[in-house]
Amino acid sequence: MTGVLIALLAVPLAAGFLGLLGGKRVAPLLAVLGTTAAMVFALLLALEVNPGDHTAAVDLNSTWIPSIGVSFHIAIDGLNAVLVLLTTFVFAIGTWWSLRDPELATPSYLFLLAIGEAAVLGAFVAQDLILFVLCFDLMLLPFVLIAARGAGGDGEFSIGPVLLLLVYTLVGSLLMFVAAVGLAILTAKNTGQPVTFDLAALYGATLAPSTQRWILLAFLAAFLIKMPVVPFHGWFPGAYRTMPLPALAIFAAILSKVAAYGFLKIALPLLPDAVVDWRLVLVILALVSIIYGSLVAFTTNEPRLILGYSSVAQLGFILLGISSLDPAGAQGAIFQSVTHALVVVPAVILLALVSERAGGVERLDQLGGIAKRAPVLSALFLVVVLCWLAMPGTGNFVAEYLVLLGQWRVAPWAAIIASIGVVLAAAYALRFMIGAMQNLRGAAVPEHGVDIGGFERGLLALSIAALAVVALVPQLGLRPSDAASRNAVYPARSLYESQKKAGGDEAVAGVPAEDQESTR
Amino acid sequence: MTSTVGTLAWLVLLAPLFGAISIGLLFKQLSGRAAGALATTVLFTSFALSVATLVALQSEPEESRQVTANLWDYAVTAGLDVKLSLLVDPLSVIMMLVVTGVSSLIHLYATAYMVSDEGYNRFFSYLNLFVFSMLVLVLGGNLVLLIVGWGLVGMASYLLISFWYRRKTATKAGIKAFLINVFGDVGIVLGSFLLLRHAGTVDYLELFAKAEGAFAAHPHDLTWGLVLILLGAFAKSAQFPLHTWLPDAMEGPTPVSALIHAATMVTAGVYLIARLHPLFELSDVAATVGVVIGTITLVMAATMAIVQTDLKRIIAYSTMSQIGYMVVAVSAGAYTAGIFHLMTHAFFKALLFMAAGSVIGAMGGVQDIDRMGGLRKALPFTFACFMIGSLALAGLPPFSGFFSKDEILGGLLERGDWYTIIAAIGYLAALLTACYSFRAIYKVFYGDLNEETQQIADGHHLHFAPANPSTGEAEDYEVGFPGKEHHTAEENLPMKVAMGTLAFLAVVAGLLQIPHVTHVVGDFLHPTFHASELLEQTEASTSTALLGMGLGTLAALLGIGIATQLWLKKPGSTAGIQAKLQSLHTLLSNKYYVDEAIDLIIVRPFRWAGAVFERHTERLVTQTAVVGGSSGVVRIASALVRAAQTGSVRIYAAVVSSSTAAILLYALVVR
Amino acid sequence: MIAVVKTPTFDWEALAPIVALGGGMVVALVLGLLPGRGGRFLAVLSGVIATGIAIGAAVLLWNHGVQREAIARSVVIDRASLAAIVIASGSALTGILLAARAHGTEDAGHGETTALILASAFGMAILASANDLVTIFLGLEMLSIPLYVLCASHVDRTASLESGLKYLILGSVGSATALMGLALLYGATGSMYLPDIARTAGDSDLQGLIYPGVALLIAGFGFKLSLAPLHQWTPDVYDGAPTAVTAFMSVATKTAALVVTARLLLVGLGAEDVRDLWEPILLTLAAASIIIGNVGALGQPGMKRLMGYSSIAQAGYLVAALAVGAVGALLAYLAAYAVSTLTVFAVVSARESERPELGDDISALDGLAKERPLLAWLGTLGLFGLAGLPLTAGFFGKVAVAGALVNADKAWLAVLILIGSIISLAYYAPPVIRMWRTVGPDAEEASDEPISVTSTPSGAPNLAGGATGSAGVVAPVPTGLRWEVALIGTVAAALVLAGGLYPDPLLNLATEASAALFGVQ
Amino acid sequence: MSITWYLAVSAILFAIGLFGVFVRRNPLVLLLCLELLLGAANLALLAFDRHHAANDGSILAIIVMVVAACEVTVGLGIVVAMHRRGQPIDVDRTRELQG
Repeated sequence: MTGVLIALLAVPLAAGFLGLLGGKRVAPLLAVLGTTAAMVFALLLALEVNPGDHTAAVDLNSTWIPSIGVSFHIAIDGLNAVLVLLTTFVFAIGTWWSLRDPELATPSYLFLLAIGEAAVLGAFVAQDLILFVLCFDLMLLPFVLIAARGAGGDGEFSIGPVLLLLVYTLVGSLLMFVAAVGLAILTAKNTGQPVTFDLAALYGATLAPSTQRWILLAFLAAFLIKMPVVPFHGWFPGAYRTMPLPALAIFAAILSKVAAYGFLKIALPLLPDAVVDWRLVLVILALVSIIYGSLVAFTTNEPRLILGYSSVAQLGFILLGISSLDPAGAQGAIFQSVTHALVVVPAVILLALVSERAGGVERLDQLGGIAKRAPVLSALFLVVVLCWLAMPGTGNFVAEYLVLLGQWRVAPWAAIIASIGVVLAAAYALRFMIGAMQNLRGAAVPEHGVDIGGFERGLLALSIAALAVVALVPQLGLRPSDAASRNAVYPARSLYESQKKAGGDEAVAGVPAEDQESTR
Repeated sequence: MTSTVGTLAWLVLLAPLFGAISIGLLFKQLSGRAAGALATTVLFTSFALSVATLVALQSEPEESRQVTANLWDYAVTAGLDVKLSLLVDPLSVIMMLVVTGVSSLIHLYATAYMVSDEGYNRFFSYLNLFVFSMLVLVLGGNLVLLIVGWGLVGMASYLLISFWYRRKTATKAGIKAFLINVFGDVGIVLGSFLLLRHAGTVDYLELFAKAEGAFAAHPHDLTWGLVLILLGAFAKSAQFPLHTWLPDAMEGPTPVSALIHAATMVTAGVYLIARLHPLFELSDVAATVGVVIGTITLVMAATMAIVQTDLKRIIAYSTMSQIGYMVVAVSAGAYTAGIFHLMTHAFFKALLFMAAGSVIGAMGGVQDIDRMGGLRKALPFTFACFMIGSLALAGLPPFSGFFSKDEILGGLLERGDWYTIIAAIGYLAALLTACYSFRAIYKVFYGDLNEETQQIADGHHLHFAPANPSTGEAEDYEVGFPGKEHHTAEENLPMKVAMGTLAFLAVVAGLLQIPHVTHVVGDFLHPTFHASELLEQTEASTSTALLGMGLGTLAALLGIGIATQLWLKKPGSTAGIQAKLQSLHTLLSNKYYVDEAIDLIIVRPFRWAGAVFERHTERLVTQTAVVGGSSGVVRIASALVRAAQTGSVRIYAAVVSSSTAAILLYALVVR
Repeated sequence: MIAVVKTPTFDWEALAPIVALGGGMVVALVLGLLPGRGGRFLAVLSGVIATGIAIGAAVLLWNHGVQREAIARSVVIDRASLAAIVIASGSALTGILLAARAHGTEDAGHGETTALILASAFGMAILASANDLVTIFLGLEMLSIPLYVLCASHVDRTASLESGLKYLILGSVGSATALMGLALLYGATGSMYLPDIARTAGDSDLQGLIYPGVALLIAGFGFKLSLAPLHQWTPDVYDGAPTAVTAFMSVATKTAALVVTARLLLVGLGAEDVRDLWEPILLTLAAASIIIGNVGALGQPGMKRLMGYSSIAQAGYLVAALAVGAVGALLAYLAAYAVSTLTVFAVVSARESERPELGDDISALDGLAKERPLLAWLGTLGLFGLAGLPLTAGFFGKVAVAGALVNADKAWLAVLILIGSIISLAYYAPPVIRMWRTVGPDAEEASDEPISVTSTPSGAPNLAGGATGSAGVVAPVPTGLRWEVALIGTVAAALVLAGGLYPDPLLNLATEASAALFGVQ
Repeated sequence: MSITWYLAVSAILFAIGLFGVFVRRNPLVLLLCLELLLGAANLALLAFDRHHAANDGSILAIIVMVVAACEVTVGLGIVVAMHRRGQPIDVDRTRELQG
């Protein structure tokens, strides 16, 4: 299966590159083939995962840069299998959708998307710290270039939002880069072994808590900015405004999840002491993101930003799940990553369709009344919005339930505050739907409208089918990561518990006895 | 894997889902009444399957009448074990029967009532979806599935309240209902965590089995968990202070009001408390909270109903009030009575709404009872149905409401202690109930014909230019607004059949459970409540039962008498009373200012915060603080460096030389 | 009486690259005299062949002995000098190709342009291999004087002449400073030969002169390396010089100067006490360069000027590595810098001939991805390579430098490099963003098109602007894409990418080369 | 005579040359000043040559003279080119490139 693993990364990239060489005629075809093939490979790989086992199901470890101890070590395990599958799915939908607009889907653009896909997949499957960091930084660049398409006007500030996207998010990434190097070198000093960036080797040896703290700080800078978490979200409104929508769908759906994944893959296992020390900070950041994001999403008039701020809030939930250091929270975070991505993609598609029906206007106060003119669109919109606000019965609800459950076990107050966000989510999602689709016709909406075409219907049907799967059988998404997520939170979790016990707190996080047993 | 009962239950559940999805997918193909016919057929099938389930369950021995039917793992991870499972026991079966039965009739009614609406297909798709959701709620075998059903009914309710989505008032009412219900959902979610924490399971049967042991050491957690769950129950069942959405929910089409906001969904809270009764019996505090809130609601709602002039809202308040009785009943341990009242209430309240719908149809959409009058002759069938419904509601023997309500109050009397006071309040509210129901009857059906109703008496329907009844905004008849034609039961057989059936049930259903005579409901429910001690305590003795029935009859008659005096005999006399009690009237007609209070305490601060964040904080975050702060230094430095770049060779040479000199100096001095 | 001239020993095999460059210079000069297109073609061809031979010979020599004394002890060919020769020849090749059909080269004469570039490269080769002070000065001037001429070679452009004059005057001051330093060094040790200097340092009665000598030497070479605060000539000269020349000198001059400085400081002046003198000076200069270069480049409207400032910052990174003696990291980063810079200049030059009215103005890059996707990809790779982003050689170059600094307990400078890199994104990225944007100045008509999925709500008015053609100059006629420019850009970009994908060979070669340098001791 | 004197004269010459570069605006005079700088270095070189009784310094000095000639040639060429374009022969007015 290692061949498939390589093909997973290489095939979309190769397809994109050949498309670049082949020109306008073949590039779309190759892009479709590449993304589809990646999806098939991801599915094959995901099937290899044994849910009861947290070790890698498919593992490839080859030398890359021996001179500085960096290896090309990639693997599929329970933690990343579902996310990898998700990534290929989202990229496939996004790429196919892009093909609708030949102006947009130039060979260069398709190759950029392919680079993005390879980088994101690389970050998910990386088992080497430098490889992870490299992919983490790299995945941003294609989207910056794509966002650059929309950088309007001349003068200094016209390219500002794109520049901000690049610089702001890379600040964090570069810090993480330094921290990664420091982590490996210091670990090597501790163990007396030659420097290696292989995660498996790093997991065993934990650093002194004081060292962990500054390293975690750098990792946090990278992850929190990329997610983004309030107040580190300053880059995203501009970026959301300039990015073409198909790319935005991918960007909003996937890139933030890599950061969330990074917490589980890197931060929690490698820096347990620091994570436990700063758990409260993370919880508070998560809560602030949830409430703040929801409130602004509820207030703003730009649909893109509603989407964006709601993502901030939802990412807050993911962070909340992670910071619970509880298996349920971690499972919830991973599953929320999946469900949120699956809902963002159709949401962006719908946003595009709505704006198309309003002459390109993207202002909520000028929209309205589209439902009457486009009943199919309206129905699909409704389904997506219901998933978006985590209606019980959807996969998104299961994810939020697990997140809140995990947090409840350690800090009920945080779960209670977070649940305000659940109500607010309903408020902004419905406000968006009502504002866009219902009530009387908005100023920008023409008298006679048309419903959506077959291509969009197909795309939305696919997305909604995916949503239906996670709604009906959430277990499909939860099962593979069961053991792996438990393993990921275990170091920090056990540390947290021992500290609590030492502190004489009798009610340790409220995990039932047998559950604590199963954590081991 | 599943027994016959289980399979049947799954089929009951899936039939309406099939209906909803197929109508949804075929909405362009289905024309005329096809969608209505399909939906109704599906529902009658579902009802038939429910009856089959009942039969199958009854054929089991009594001790094994609690059947779980699993499909597949839903979410089994990290200490959570949720399977897609149904729990079929007498309680869920009775709920299933009520839901599918009443729904079938309302579907039938709606096939005619909604026929001129442009959103006909959509309506039936939603309606079927609602029934599916409600069945998930009552059949779900664990707390998580309950929450799923709970959320889904809220969603369906939202969809149907804002069915006429181009009306701003409708979408507003919808979002309000939805948000309050989500708030309740959150309560149940958080409550479930507390139960899960100690019992380690969300499965009902396991939970009940482990509850006593698990919570012995943590009584407070149990109480808190149940109080949180009660939040959900109160939100769904429109109990104080989460009731404000229900009157607004009358924005929805009348069949919706009949089905969701009277017969089925709003009673979910009662079902929930009954379902979790083994837990409530372990926590006095939680049960007391239920009793107190139920009592407050039943009085409040009854008083508000007296001053309402909107026909549907009067019935809506009466619904709140009646659910208050049920909540009191199940919280106090009178489970049989509560569920029995739930059932009879479903019949007569659905009937009342249907009749109201017929009246509104004749009035061309007008709901204001001040504009009605003398319709007794013009709408005889409707009048008869409305009268039967009102008599049942008022609790006059031998109508169904009499027996069920009095079983509740009798149970409370029997339990004694402070419950006696609750019972007294209950009787007082019963008086008010009779009073406002007959106020509506007198104002709508009695009195003189006015200009408008005269036309109805002449055999015409009223027609008005399409407009929103609450705001007067002009509308059209397109999709998203109510249809052009309105319908009355007099002209439409399906409506007549549905109302007739319910009227019959409203009259006779009480006979199922006459104190010390018949025990059909109680016996049937016994397997569910067999372990309950409270149930026995609330089993009214003969004397109490007789006392209760006497008091009940008296209250009802008194109420009707007052109404007759005020609105039939001396129609103008209320103005004087109103003038004397001006402040009270203002308080009541403003619904105790609960809406305003919620707006002030919750809605406005959030809106304000959102506006401040968006307008000010965001700019700070995106521009000034983070970016500008750091780049400002850089920009200044950049300006300095570029200013130094004068372009003059001589200055450059001077800089080079002085730098060299500095290095030289360093070398000579520092070394 | 016949004087017996004692001829030094020549190792012609080892000298092959240097001879190729020198020979090429002569041949190009002669062939360039032929009339018409033939002369132009032959001159350029000879230049290409000469640099090709130089590169090939250097590659072949790589494994032939660690160190060979090519001309007596004065010129030493080792892996460090070979590395420098390869990079210098590569940039000479680039410069020749960029100049071949560029506007303005017609006036300068093709033979002359090619010959001067080769002459300068010849000087660089000598400088990089120089093992005594005389050869160092000779190489330095051999490198500089052709460059003065090249800078001024667009004689009908005021800026070019100004650039040449400024470079000449300031460069001469720098050379004189360096010469003074050399003289003092000679005075202090009594020897011109670097290993002897190292050996005899401390023996002489004038040994105290070594400190001012070192100070002046650092100032002189710091000037050539454009280290702040000796940097001020750089933006002006880079800006005014013809693009091909800027491309050539920004890479090649640095390479030669760095290698010779490394040799001088580490071989000749590596003694503990002397090292204690120059290390803090170099670190300070490096830090100042990183700050001033990065800050100055912000918001520059011209690509060449921007690259001028950026080269100051890059020199800072390089000298930081040099200061802690990490020649391996230095060479690895230098190679990455070289290929990235050449890529960028190839794009700028290609654009210049297509949009001559905009010249090297950053706005010439608007919408490049749509018009010339290849150039956009190249430019992106080059600029991201300079910024040290992933998948480019610069990423691992920075890894090497930062690692070396952390190892030498100079983590503060590593952090400063990090901060500098972040600032540098703010000027490397705008050209890239402009390349990829579609709503450039031409978007006015496009906005009437039916709504597509790419539409953006922020429809700021798009005004053409920033075009600053020099007054009084007749705008040259635009030409198509010159294939040789695209080719050399592609090769350089491919190397950028290769270094980013599989940096191990680069890192190993750099380590080998640095080992050769230390092998002298 | 002590080598110090030679060095002092050399330093003074160097300083004069530099001062000239600072204050003069005519490129031709600047070229002269540059010659002074190199001359100063040459003086130092020859002094050291004598002091060490070696001849390496002389060789370098001769090379420096050649280099100085080259520099001046190039400088003159540029000045002539500027003159032919009608540009002012004044470094203070030759500052189009700045910022």
